[in-house]
Amino acid sequence: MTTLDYSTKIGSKRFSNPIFTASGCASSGQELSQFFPLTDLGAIVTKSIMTKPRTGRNTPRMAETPSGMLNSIGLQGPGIDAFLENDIPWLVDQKVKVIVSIAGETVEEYGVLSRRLRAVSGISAVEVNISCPNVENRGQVFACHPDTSVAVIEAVRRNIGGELPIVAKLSPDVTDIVEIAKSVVNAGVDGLALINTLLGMVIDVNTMKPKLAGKTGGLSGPAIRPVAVRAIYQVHQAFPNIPIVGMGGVSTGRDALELILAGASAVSIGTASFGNPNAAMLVKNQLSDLLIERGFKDFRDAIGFAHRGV
Amino acid sequence: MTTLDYSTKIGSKRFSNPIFTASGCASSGQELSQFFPLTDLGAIVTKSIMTKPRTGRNTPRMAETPSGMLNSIGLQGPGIDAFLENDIPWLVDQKVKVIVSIAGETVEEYGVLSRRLRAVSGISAVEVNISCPNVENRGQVFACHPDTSVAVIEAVRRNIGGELPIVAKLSPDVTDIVEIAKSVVNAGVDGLALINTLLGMVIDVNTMKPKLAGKTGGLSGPAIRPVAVRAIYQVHQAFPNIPIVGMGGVSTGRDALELILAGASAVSIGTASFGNPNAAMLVKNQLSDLLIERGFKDFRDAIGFAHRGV
Amino acid sequence: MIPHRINKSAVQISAEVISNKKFGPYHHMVFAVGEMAANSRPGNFVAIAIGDSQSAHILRRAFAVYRAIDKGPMGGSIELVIAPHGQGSTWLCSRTVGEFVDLIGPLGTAFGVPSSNANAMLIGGGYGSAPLFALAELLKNRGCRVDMVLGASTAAKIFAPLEGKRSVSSLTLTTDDGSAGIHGQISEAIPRLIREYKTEVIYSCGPMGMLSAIAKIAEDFDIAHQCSVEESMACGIGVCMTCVVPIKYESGIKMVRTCIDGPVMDAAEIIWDKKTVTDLLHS
Amino acid sequence: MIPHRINKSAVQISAEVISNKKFGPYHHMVFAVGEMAANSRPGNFVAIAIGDSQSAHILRRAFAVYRAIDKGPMGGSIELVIAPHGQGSTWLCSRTVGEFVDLIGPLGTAFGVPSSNANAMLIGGGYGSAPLFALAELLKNRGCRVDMVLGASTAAKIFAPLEGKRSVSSLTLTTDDGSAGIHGQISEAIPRLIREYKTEVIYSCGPMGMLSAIAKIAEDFDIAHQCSVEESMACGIGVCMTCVVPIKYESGIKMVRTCIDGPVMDAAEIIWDKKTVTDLLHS
Ligand SMILES: Cc1cc2nc3c(=O)[nH]c(=O)nc-3n(C[C@H](O)[C@H](O)[C@H](O)COP(=O)(O)OP(=O)(O)OC[C@H]3O[C@@H](n4cnc5c(N)ncnc54)[C@H](O)[C@@H]3O)c2cc1C
Ligand SMILES: Cc1cc2nc3c(=O)[nH]c(=O)nc-3n(C[C@H](O)[C@H](O)[C@H](O)COP(=O)(O)OP(=O)(O)OC[C@H]3O[C@@H](n4cnc5c(N)ncnc54)[C@H](O)[C@@H]3O)c2cc1C
Ligand SMILES: Cc1cc2nc3c(=O)[nH]c(=O)nc-3n(C[C@H](O)[C@H](O)[C@H](O)COP(=O)(O)O)c2cc1C
Ligand SMILES: Cc1cc2nc3c(=O)[nH]c(=O)nc-3n(C[C@H](O)[C@H](O)[C@H](O)COP(=O)(O)O)c2cc1C
Ligand code: FES
Ligand code: FES
Repeated sequence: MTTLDYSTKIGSKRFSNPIFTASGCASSGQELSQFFPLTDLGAIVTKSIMTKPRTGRNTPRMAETPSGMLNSIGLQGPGIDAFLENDIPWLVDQKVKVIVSIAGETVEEYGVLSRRLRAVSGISAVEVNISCPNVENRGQVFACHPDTSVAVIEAVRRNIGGELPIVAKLSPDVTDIVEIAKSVVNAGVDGLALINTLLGMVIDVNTMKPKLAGKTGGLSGPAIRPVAVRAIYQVHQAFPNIPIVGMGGVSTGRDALELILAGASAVSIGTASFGNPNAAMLVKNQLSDLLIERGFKDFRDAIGFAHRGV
Repeated sequence: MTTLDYSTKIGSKRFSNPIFTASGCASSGQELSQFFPLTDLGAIVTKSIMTKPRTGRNTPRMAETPSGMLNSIGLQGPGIDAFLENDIPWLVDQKVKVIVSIAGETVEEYGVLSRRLRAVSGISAVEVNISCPNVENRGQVFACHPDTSVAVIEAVRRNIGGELPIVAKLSPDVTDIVEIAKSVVNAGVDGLALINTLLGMVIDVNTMKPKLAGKTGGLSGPAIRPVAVRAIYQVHQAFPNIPIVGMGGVSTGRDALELILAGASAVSIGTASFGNPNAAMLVKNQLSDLLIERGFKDFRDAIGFAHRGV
Repeated sequence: MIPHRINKSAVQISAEVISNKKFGPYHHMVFAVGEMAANSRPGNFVAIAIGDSQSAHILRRAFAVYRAIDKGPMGGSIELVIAPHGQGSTWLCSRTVGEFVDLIGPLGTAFGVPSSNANAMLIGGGYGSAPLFALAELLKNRGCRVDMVLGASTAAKIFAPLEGKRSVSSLTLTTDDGSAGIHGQISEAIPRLIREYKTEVIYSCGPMGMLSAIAKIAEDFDIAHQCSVEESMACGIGVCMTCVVPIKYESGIKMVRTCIDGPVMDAAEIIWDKKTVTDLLHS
Repeated sequence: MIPHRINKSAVQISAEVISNKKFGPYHHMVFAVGEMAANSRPGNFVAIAIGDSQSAHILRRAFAVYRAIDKGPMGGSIELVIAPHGQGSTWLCSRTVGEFVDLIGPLGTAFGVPSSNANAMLIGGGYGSAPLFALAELLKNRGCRVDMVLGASTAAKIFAPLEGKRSVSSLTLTTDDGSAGIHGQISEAIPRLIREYKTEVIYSCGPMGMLSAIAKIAEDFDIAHQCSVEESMACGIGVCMTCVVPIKYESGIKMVRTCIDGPVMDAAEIIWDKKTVTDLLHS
């Protein structure tokens, strides 16, 4: 049997395999544990957590679109206290690798969240969601501008201390994603997560109004994969040494391989888990077969391979 | 029988119905004339023409994606001389309404093209393509920045003279499309065309290289419709009096209605014509049925209806 | 820490269509599901993938279980009643016997059964009546009186199969157009029937508007009311947070997932008024 | 102004599958197409939509016409030979008799027939042999000598039905693995065969690499060579400009659409060398 070293690294942390769940698409983990052992994941990325409990947006919160969907959850969540009390201990207890995603309305809120995470053991990284489109005011999407992105990352760095890797999650809805990536790389992130959803809208032609209560929503699923591949390719070309957690429309091993060849060091499964709760395991198994077929012995040799030529 | 006033206006020009072809998706018209009479279209928007003949990019130039496709034609075309000699007279002869799309590498080239169009009779509008992603250097996408967008539109206005409506075609790949729209509206355009393709990439997992010879390409088709609806909605909200030619993933009457409710005064059919040469006629007939079903007597009452409430 | 396992008996299987019959405007479909049937309780639902792997539809559709038969001649089976409405349900209704669909179930909460016998009223709108027949049987076996009220816009849209009526003490029909039973909206008839049958607990399933109207009545009469709600669901298993309904929580509001904390919920907890919800969300 | 109408006999129809048989690794499929068959010439292709209206595949796939029968018992019919390769062709190969597909045809250019009779060599690679059998019949009826050379990676992949062989004067097989006929790539055998059969004109259809190798040989021997090329096509009707091949034009290069100016083209006009093309594009 051919063996494959399937492990990957983000900053100082090692993961047994590169298949993660995407933030907001696996809730806090327990829901999926009926379908497969969570320890088989490279890591679970938790739903973006804020300081206070948050109700989120009104319904309808979703609309199916061709090969994709819109969501406008609006960062519903229990707040950092309940999260650290209930969700984290359960995951740590199960020996699941955890990446905590955080979101704030202000730079200060990111700082507060980072300080709270500082003392928590059992966490492998923090993903800083500066790109959620489901906020009342798009001016609040920090990842739209280099200066606001940097402000958040610096607040996180100052407060989180230690060597917990910081991953900045970026939005594809910008004129130049490399410029934004550059700003946060210079601010010292250990990795990037690409891509968050695209801002979209569906109008119900019967009611003749936007279908979502929040009007706009985030577009995800296979429809956006070409945008994800492009963003990852561009950013990896500019910063070949910065690990990228790739995501956007991955539902098979082929799709994951595409993102990896473009430059991703790990791949998160988002919307695909809605259609198939076992999607992450399917992707993990198919990807390992494809890598072995192509003669890779170490997963990491495949990262960014499309840039290098055969 | 219920009657519907199906006509629409862009600037000073009236069109018998709001269904157009999208630039680059109907070549110069003759190819489609075998399938339906071109005079049944509201207008044909020609493939973006440049001053000189242009070879375009190497092949492969396309890749199918989930509910969409990438193309990287690279503005292949005969150049303005041959275009004005062969294509325009044929269309005018057939009594087809023509909107000429122009593209340039420099601001001056747009000026030169506008001067050439000035004297041509039988044209209903000029669509200024400042958003083609298939250029060697993305810095050349004028619609990425307000100042470059304005420079092009001013060059066109200065040179085109008369009352030919000017429509600026914008890219969705920007941080704030309303800002770009604002700049060209202030520069005096009569209409906006939304949206051009999104920059994307597909990697062939067998060759492990980008599938397109030009590496990146433009993403079109149903996959991008939610992005088109959102862009049209945002821009119509900001500028309710500027006519919008909407496009992006329309393949049925339902889809066209969605863009119209968001704020489009006309709808261009692009990629759908590749899958179905009769797509424009299908959309035209289905849309008129849907409008009548909903009690509209004048097509123009439906434009932007989603903003107004029932 | 959370005491019970979420989705605890849910499994994903490839289920064979063993019957597909038109029943008025609905399709009655039977699927071979093996052991899954034994774990299905009245109120549970299943989530079915639409189209093949090349389909542009990436999300499942939820369907309430009409009947689950543990040990039939074909092994365990689950029956659904489907209204061909949009693209997903129309695709499902055109599956023929012998084809397979990707199905996850059983999912969600089940109707709670009263500890002592009580007079129960089961109210169903349109295909919403489907899950009520198995519940009726269960309640009757527990010694409850079961009065069933089924409504729809028109007679053809009332789903009430002959064998389903066996377990009920009374059956009242209502139609908006008067084509069968009482003329009018189902909720209009309810107060009188509650008095007549001395109803002590209400179970309901149908469109949100109907559930909301019944909730109001149940509150007025101060009787318990379990309803099965229907919100747009992207995942059906609790991971996406799209399917929420607002419930009363401390001095405010909380959004709970109808796929794991529902579809069967205590109607008294739900905030039915849209305006109240909007106000609370923006306060 | 352009003299001839583009796509002049093309129609879009819903075509019934009237036969679908496995033939080695290929599927031989027959479609009822009515009058379309009468307009189809050897070399033409058809474009077929993949999946239903809910499919994530939005583009058609092109297939060379293997045979077109004008007046059969089922009216006009068109036959294709399909290799189930990716998702589109695999979907098509799994259509069963009685199903309908959305088909546009006939499209593209046809093989040109020499004005006087000549010794013709027909060279096919893999399923590329399909359109050559109808051409062979046509040429034979015109009094030409027809030598056919078919190659593939392995014996099973040579498409050469018995009845197809009727019209040829000689048939040579080649396989890369030596499992049938001459061992080696098809192009290796060609020079010797050209001399042997005194070939005056070559017709070819197959992978681009094979066509390119044959083009080189035809140039060396200075004989005419018509080839049917295969580029990725998004529309098949000339509106998208994706399907181009580079041809010599004045001192440079021009991209022509293989869907309307091809698939059958004069091999001598095409610039086969990738590097030359890249250099010309960037000069
Ligand atoms: C718990 C539950 C039980 C259900 N039980 C049944 C049943 O027994 N029989 C039956 O016919 N249908 C039932 N439905 C509705 C069913 O899931 C589909 O929503 C319905 O068939 C329409 O889907 P479509 O693809 O045909 O329509 P489309 O309009 O194409 O659906 C588009 C999208 O909108 C969502 N959607 C639209 N309307 C609704 C709605 N009212 N509720 C939920 N999602 C919606 C769908 O999930 C889908 O993603 C149930 C729904 C839920 C949540
Ligand atoms: C003029 C012409 C004639 C053809 N004749 C035949 C025939 O007789 N029998 C047959 O089996 N196939 C034929 N093909 C190839 C066929 O059109 C499909 O490309 C092939 O079946 C693969 O499609 P797929 O969906 O299975 O594969 P996928 O890999 O899923 O195709 C994905 C996309 O790539 C494009 N693509 C990939 N490879 C090619 C290629 N080599 N050529 C063109 N497009 C490609 C497809 O159009 C499609 O859009 C022909 C193609 C052309 C252009
Ligand atoms: C329902 C839903 C909720 C999401 N919530 C979050 C979130 O809380 N934080 C975040 O960073 N991204 C969130 N995302 C974005 C995903 O993590 C991911 O970036 C995106 O969906 C693209 O990947 P996909 O196509 O695989 O879903 C959410 C996406 C969906 C569909
Ligand atoms: C093959 C192809 C070529 C195109 N060429 C042009 C062009 O020359 N000029 C232009 O403004 N837009 C061009 N476009 C963009 C379309 O006009 C349209 O804006 C886009 O495809 C979105 O619409 P759709 O989804 O209906 O195709 C092209 C699109 C495609 C697919
Ligand atoms: S449907 Fe996804 S959480 Fe309920
Ligand atoms: S395939 Fe579209 S132009 Fe040839």
